Amino acid sequence: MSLVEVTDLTVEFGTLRAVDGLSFSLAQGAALALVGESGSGKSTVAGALLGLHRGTGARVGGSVRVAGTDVQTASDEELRRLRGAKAAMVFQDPLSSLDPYYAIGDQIAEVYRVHARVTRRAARARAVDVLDRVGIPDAARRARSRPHEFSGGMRQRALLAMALAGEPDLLIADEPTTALDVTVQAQILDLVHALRTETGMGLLLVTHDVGVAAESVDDILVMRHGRAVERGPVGAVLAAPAEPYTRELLDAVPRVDARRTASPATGEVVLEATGVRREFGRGRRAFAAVDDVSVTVRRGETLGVVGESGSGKTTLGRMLVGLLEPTVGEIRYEGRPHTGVNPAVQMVFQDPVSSLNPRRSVGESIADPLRARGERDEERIRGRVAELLERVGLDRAHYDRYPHEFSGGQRQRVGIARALAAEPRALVCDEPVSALDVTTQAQVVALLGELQRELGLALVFIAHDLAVVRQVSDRVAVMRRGRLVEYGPADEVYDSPREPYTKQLLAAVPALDPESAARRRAARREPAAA
Amino acid sequence: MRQPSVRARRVAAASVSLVVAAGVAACGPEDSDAKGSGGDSAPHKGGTLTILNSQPQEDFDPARLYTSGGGNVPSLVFRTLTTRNRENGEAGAKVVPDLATDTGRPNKDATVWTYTLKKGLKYEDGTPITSADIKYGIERSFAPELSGGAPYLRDWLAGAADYQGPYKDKKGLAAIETPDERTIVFHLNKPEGEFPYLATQTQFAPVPKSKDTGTTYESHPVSSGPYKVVKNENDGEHLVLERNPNWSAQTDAERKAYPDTIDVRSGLDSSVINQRLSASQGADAAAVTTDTNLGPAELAKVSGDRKLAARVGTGHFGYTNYLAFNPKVKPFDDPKVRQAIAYAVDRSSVVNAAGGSALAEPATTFLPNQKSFGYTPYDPFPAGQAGNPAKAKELLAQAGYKNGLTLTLTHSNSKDFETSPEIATAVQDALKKAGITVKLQGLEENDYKDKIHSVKSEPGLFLAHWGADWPSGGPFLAPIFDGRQIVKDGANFNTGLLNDKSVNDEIDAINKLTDLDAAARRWGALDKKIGDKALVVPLFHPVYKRLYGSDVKNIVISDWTGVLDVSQVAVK
Amino acid sequence: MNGFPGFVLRRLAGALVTLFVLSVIIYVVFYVTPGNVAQITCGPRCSPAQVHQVAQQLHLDDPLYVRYWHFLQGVLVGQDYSTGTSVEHCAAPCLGQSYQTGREVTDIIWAKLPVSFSLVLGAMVIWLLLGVGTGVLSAWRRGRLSERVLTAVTLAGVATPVFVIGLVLMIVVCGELQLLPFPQYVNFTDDPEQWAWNLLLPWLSLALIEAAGFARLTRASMLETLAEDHIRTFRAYGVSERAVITRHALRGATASVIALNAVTVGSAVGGAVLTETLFGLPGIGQELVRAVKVVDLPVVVGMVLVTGFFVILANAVADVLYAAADRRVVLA
Amino acid sequence: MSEALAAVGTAGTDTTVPAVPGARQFWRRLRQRRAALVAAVVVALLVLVALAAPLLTALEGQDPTTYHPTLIDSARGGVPIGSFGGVSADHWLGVEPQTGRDMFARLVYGARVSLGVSLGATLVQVLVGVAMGVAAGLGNRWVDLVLSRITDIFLSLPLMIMALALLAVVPDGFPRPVLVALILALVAGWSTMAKMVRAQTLALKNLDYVSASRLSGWSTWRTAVRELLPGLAAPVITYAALLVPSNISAEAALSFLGVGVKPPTPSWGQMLTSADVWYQAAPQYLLLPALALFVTVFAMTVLGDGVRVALDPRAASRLRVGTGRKREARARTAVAASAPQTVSKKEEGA
Repeated sequence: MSLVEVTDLTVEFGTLRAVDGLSFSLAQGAALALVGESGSGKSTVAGALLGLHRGTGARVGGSVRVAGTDVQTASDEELRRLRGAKAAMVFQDPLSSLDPYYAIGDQIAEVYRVHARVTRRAARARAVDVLDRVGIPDAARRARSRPHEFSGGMRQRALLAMALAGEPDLLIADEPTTALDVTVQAQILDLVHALRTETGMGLLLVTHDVGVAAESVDDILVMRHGRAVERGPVGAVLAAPAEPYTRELLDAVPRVDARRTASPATGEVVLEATGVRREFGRGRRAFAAVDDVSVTVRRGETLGVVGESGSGKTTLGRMLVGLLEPTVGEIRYEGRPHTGVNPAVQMVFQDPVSSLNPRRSVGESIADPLRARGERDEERIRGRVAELLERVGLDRAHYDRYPHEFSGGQRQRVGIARALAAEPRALVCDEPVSALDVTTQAQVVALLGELQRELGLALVFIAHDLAVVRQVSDRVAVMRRGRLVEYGPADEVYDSPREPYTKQLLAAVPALDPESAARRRAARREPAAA
Repeated sequence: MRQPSVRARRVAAASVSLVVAAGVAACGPEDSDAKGSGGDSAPHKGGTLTILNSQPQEDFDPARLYTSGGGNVPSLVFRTLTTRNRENGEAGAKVVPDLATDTGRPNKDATVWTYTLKKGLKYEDGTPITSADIKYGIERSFAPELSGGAPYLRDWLAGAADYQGPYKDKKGLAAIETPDERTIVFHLNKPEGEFPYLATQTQFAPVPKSKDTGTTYESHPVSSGPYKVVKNENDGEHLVLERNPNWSAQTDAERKAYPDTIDVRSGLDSSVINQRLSASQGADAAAVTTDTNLGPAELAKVSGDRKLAARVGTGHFGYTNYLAFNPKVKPFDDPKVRQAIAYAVDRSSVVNAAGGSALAEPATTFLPNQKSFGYTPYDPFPAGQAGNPAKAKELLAQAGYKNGLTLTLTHSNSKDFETSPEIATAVQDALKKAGITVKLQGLEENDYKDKIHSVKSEPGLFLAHWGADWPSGGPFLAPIFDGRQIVKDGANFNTGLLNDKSVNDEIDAINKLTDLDAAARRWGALDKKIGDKALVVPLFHPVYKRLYGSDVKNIVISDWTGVLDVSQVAVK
Repeated sequence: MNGFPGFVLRRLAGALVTLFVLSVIIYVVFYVTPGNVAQITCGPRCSPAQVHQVAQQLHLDDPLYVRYWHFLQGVLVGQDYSTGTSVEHCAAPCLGQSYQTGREVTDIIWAKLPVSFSLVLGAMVIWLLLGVGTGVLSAWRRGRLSERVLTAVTLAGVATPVFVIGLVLMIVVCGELQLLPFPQYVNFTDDPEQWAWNLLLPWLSLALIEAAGFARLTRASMLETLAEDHIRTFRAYGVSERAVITRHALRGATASVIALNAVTVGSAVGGAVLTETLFGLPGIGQELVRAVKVVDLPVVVGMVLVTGFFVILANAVADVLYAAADRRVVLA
Repeated sequence: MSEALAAVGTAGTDTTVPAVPGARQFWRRLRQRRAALVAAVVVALLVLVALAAPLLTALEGQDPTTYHPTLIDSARGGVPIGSFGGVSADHWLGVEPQTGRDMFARLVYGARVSLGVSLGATLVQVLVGVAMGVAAGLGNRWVDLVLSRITDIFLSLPLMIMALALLAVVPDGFPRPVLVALILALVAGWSTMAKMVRAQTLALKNLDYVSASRLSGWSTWRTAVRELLPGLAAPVITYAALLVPSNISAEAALSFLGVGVKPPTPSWGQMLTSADVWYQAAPQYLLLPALALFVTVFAMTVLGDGVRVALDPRAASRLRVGTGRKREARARTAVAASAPQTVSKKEEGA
């Protein structure tokens, strides 16, 4: 009997059908990835396996059997016995998935005691035990820490420990590494892999990242609009996708080894940072988010800035546009030192939700730079905004719409249009595509490239995703803890990195091919062992 | 003027006067129950009497107390040269000897008064009380540190005007002589036939100089009366008095002192006091109040319950609430306008606002309606129960206000009902019928007092009230109508600014009389004469109704204080 | 300065500045308030000469800044004063003596504080039980009848002034049903049992006013917590609904409840004026109102400084507790 | 002073996520909540009653100040004659004890003062609180320090005491209800609002769209008005809904201390103050204003809750406390099916 048997599953929220007649099964000890973009219904499926839609008003149809329990008909009590004991779930955001108020060990002990009739003390011992198994150093002591005292990777390890505690047959991992840095992501994926081999449990991985799937599972199921698009062994599907959508998805994934078509990086220097340092906090708590960084961006050129969280790349970007003043050093615009904001240097923000005022129409937002410049003629403003909307690939008539009426990619386009309205000479893009689905990502990246060529913009492209950066950049700056680690032409940095950190970063990038993924995993293990 | 705390409505905290309502009491002649419940058997001795009050006994220094007849609680601790007669009704308005053997021996023109102390008088510590202690007690009251008492000593004693008390002036007051330990002689600067009344005030209580601790004396004043202070918490919020073993009933004909202990609890909300007295539960069964009347709401409830109604003591304290004019302010300079207002007033509305006919009696005379004041009924501007707007309009027309006029009535915002907004609105509503539009100017209590008692800022029309320092016409009429008592640079009470020689002369003449009955009759006549001038419009005399606990016996309510006398009650 | 000691020092400095400004404000406000202090102190019938003597005695004739300087001197180094028969020393921090009674203000404060504390701390227990209980229930039973009834009851508490609740409670409980004696303050040290019985109604009345705020806050924070991801985690691991509510959702509400509680306690120490007045509890609030009415400036200033101190203290404590309860918050 | 306090003030609202999607959505959401709708109607009715007080009393043929000595029993303290406090065709809700004034007229006129004072005070509290909070949040360290200190001082001022003192200082000619409202507003209430707004401003000012506005070349002031204020609407309205009832109660408390609005102007608080002792003898005298007050506070609170929920789109999903909340919410908003994959923002440095 298979571990998971899903037949003709439908989940409806109100009028929206999130999952539409999905069937699949998972054998004992096997690993399956549900891959899809946002809105494909993949997380809904994961929830349905544990009956988490019960009592929420969602209508669930079809049948779901997990480890011998019919989730649809099981009593609440039976469902509780399934959850955690036979099938355990790991969630996307490890910080918010743990109760901030209790020690991690206690939380693990608590869920363990739901299923095992043991004393409090024994449960705590068990917690330390599993924490140790997921590689938390000094587990007995760290078990007493609260979630915020853990780093992101450690939190995800702790969640895995919580899942392990009940020795489940099935691990459901819902985007387990999405919120993590690439090196940490690699470690977690390695850990999941190791645990699977050790315990023989089955894995259902839900992810938007084909690379992550490639690293971790045997079979893959591509979803779109609640339906299965394609399924099969991961190697086969990735190597030779049968469906056009799958192909489209794969094509959109940026490759870290893809060379960029050369661009004429010969223009004059537009923006320059010389020896900038930026401190936050005062007194003993002061720390430098950016320390002694010097970069230049020329007209028509793209400077990629990569780094993991805490590397100082966003701070650098904000200094470049003048939203932050450097503590030491200076920012030069066209050769002259410059402080404060400057309409000629604009920014595109990461989060398309928070970068537009939800209470103002997008047209008004785009018109801001025009009005600020003193333009009063309403007709001219509307005309110019319409032009800009069109330029970024939106409808002229969208002037009076509000941000929530747009998708993420469209909102990012609005953000670009607003930046363009100021007629900038330099554009700093802070993680402009990291919140977007891969297909959308590719479109936005393409748009930026087009605009750059057309307007001769100097672009600064800040991202944590090495592949995307490579795709767009002429030169690359690798940052770590506020400092420049490596700085040079993109191909040089990517193909023959000098610094060990750069190498480590590159090694952590998931590969789309399961075989090379396995090779790289082995390679990663070696330095770890050494 | 005493300010008895006749608190029908609660006031959040101290009603602004320093004066503590220790001794408000007058009698309940028409309330036969009051006496009846006193008991058929001999009063029980012993037990604890609880006193529930709203005002804490903040001042417990005999120098600082402003009482009528020595007060209620203070009178349990302080004996004075004379005291009020502890009897029901009219008889209770008489002065009787206390420490002294008689009520005072005047010289021929009543400018020198001589007293002799009884034999065997002792303080709580057993030391004898001497006439020098009484002199010292009076001298202390002149110290600015211990201010607060009535003004008469300073006004009457020869050469006392600038005396600053024994702390600054070691020589003492020459106007008081103590030729021997039992004799004390007072030299006055003018004839004062009512000196025996004054000698009831706590300033006439003995204070042993060796025990004087200045401003802190009040935390433990040395007792000469039947009880001594054993506990004084929070500035008189909680007082416990216990029997003073050195007090002898043989030397004190007035105080009965039946209970062994007196427990005074104050700082209570007035409605809570009445609730507690009506529930009469536990220790509250043996409880009385010396400062809280029944309010109209409580009266409405009590009057529907015969058992409760039997536990209400009714009394009258010499007190008048009135509308006052400042004739220096237009249009009140015209007597016709003042008379028109007197005609227009609707006393039944005013009485209702003051709590209804059971709690207030309509007043047409300035003097209280009691014999001791020389009450002579008169009504120069008969307005009837509901006012006479027609007559008022007629007078207004004569004065040149055919189309009515607009006035401002100043009153206090304090919720004490005497000068309260409710009375003011009742007056406002009544004058409307006579074509007079009244604007109300409600002032905070302190502001109100500053204004009405200052010659410079006195408003034209305002609510005022006056209470008796002792039950006689003198302290009732003289401060208000004696032209020589107009104070230009301080607190002035002659708000009508009347300075009429014939009135002044008559006041002097009456003051010479030592026959108090004869004096009373002439005060009555003088009141009528002043009443014709329409400087005030008397509104009502309050009636005091107070609940007492079910175990409280031997109720005595004199016309002097209007409330039951705590020195007389017994508890079961 | 960093860390906890630094936080305390910064708060202390801020508090001192606040209290200083507070005392200046009170001095100025009461300086311009009507009411001839000397006349009030001396008595209504005092002659101008006597009033003048009293004014001199109390230094009321001095200019405002001189009087304020004397006050500051008293606070910093103490001052001597005369009782008439002897000279007493009022040790620093001396807040002066009451115009009315001559008592040292610090003595008055020490006498009143236990009463106010007794009232507030007892009421706190009730409002926490009532408010948090209601909040939990209404978060749990959202939309059901029991929730609506409970919400209405706590709102009735907010809507009805304390003097109405208190008096009606007293009339019914003490007067008609005779279940309790009429409240009368008894020192805790004298008789703890009587202390509690006598304060029960004042506690209830005060708690009823505050409970609704706690109910709302508890409910809101619990709903917020229940919508958080970690709740989903525990549900997904088969933890029972009861445990989710009591262990996790309620725990999420504690930080803000503790903070609100500290602030409420702080302001109620001097702010429960009406409750103290109605029940005749000789606490700070009652004394303050009395002192204001007779313009007893030293007492007013002293009391306001004390109540202000407690408000500031409460806010600081709220911050510390909030940070302690919610370890994610850093003291700044 | 207390950050915790500010946090308390915002509990139940959202601190950082800007979420109001325009007025149309707001009204639609509000309409969906039946309780809030009923409450809105009640509040509107109350306001209408207050505005139409002269009309309503004219309809009854009474006014709030005329004495009716014949309708009360003077000998019994002035208790109304007749059942239910003297209810009759002339006096729909009976008459007031002691004076015989018409209860209905006093109640509807009382609504003017009670609602006027509380709403007026709330308005001032909101204006001052928002101005101070925004200024402190946007200003530099020194501005913030000074404004925060001022806020602290006002937070520590005892309301009742200052009211007692200030009401005595201000000249008599000043309209009393306005004065009461001002004192309620300026001495208390605004400081907590200011703290909350400051915390919100600090959170909002780092939002990307605020930065974007600055990059557009707008001044700080213009940015504050255009971008920040709308974002403050939800928490401010929520908090204001809490302030209204507390202002009504405070007005009643001032009346209790004898410094509220002046007679013969009726206010509910004042009526309650004089009525509580009549609880046994004339219960309707106490119950009528108490009921009016309760209905008002209840309606305001429910409405405030409704407004808060309507302003916060996330709250729609909070109605059901289940898992799948996020997906459900996302499903609802994901009309175009390309909603973003939420990636937690990687904050650096600041």
